[in-house]
Amino acid sequence: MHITVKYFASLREQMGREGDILDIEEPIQMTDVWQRVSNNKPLENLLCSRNRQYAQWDELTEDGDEIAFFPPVTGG
Amino acid sequence: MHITVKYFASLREQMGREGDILDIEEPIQMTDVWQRVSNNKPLENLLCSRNRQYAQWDELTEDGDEIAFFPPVTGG
Amino acid sequence: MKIEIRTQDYDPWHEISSYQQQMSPGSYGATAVFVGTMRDFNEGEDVEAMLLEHYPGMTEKQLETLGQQAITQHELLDLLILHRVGEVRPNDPIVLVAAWSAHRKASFDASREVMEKLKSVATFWKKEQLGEGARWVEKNTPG
Amino acid sequence: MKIEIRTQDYDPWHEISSYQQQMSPGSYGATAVFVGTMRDFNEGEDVEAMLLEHYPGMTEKQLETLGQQAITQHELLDLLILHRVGEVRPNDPIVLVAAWSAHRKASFDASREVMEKLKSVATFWKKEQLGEGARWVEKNTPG
Repeated sequence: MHITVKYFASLREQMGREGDILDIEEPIQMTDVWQRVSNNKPLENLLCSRNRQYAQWDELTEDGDEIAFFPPVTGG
Repeated sequence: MHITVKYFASLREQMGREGDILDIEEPIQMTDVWQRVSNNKPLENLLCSRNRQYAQWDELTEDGDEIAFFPPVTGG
Repeated sequence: MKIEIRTQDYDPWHEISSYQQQMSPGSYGATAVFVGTMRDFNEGEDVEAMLLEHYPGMTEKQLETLGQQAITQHELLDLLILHRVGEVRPNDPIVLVAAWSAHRKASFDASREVMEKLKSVATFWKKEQLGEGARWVEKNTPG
Repeated sequence: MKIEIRTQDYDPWHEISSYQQQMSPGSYGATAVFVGTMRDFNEGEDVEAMLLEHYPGMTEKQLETLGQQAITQHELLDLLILHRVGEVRPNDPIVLVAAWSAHRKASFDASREVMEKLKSVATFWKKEQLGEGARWVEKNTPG
């Protein structure tokens, strides 16, 4: 199954790319997605979303999901 | 001593005039001013000011004072 | 700070925009505004017009005082208060309060506080013209 | 309700005035507005420009949701939310929230609540351009 991963703001700059497309065998948790794309970097001060809604870190991905990781928001 | 008395809004209409000028012998309380101009009507739901500041009903008038009586305010 | 009692209809958005011109660009981060507009309906009846009376001399002084207090207490960068008097028609703006500050909390707090004080202390009175007859408004809607 | 993310500079007072045209005259008694404007100074440093990033698709949906909630909860007559993205200059408006209601309490409550929710949940990020270098804003000023 395929999932799309996006990065925003300072995280996008740190990652050096806007996103990734992952091919995974079975549903994995958001934390596992992060481990894969970051090479096991610690999860510091990050938020995540799944299909454009805030997600829990233990939520499981499904085929076709759009996942995103980003720092705390600072709009308004 | 002379004091000016003004009426506003519904009270002005009830009094049938915008104001009065009183000639009094000595300082009297705001309640006494009201008794004089209203022919002893009861003090119902009225506010008073003395020299354009809200006043207490037992406050004493001085020569040259501008007194006003009016209903609760409804601006804004 | 600018405080005015107006006898003519005014455009609140134009007033804010124009007043803002004299402020230092980039100095304020927050503007909170309240505009009170005349409705054509109140307490179950259609209202055709309204007469707004005030106490010349006293009302202006009250607004100046409460405006100055708001600026000092909330460290506002600026404050604009306009209030209409005379004959007012439905859809006419009655009151405008605009508060400028560095950050949002101050302008939010100040604009609301100024409105509540204005409504509870400032010597204005409203008389509504109905289809048949007229009535003095006896109290304000709770804030 | 109108909700837009803008890539170009806009005049908040003109936007409100123009949006208000389609509302029924005499129907609203209260309008509460907040405008957040870019300052040329933040956390002790001069800021020359700002880059405002968002999550296309997600941010719009968030604003729609919180706007609808505010309308329902406060029985608003209407609501307008604009938010700037892209390169912003000092004195440019960033966010505009305008809430219309029959009486003042609802519009005051709603405009502030929408702003607080927008700042705490909506996926926008600010990067400040200083004289030398740039920095991502790490957190918002408390409300």
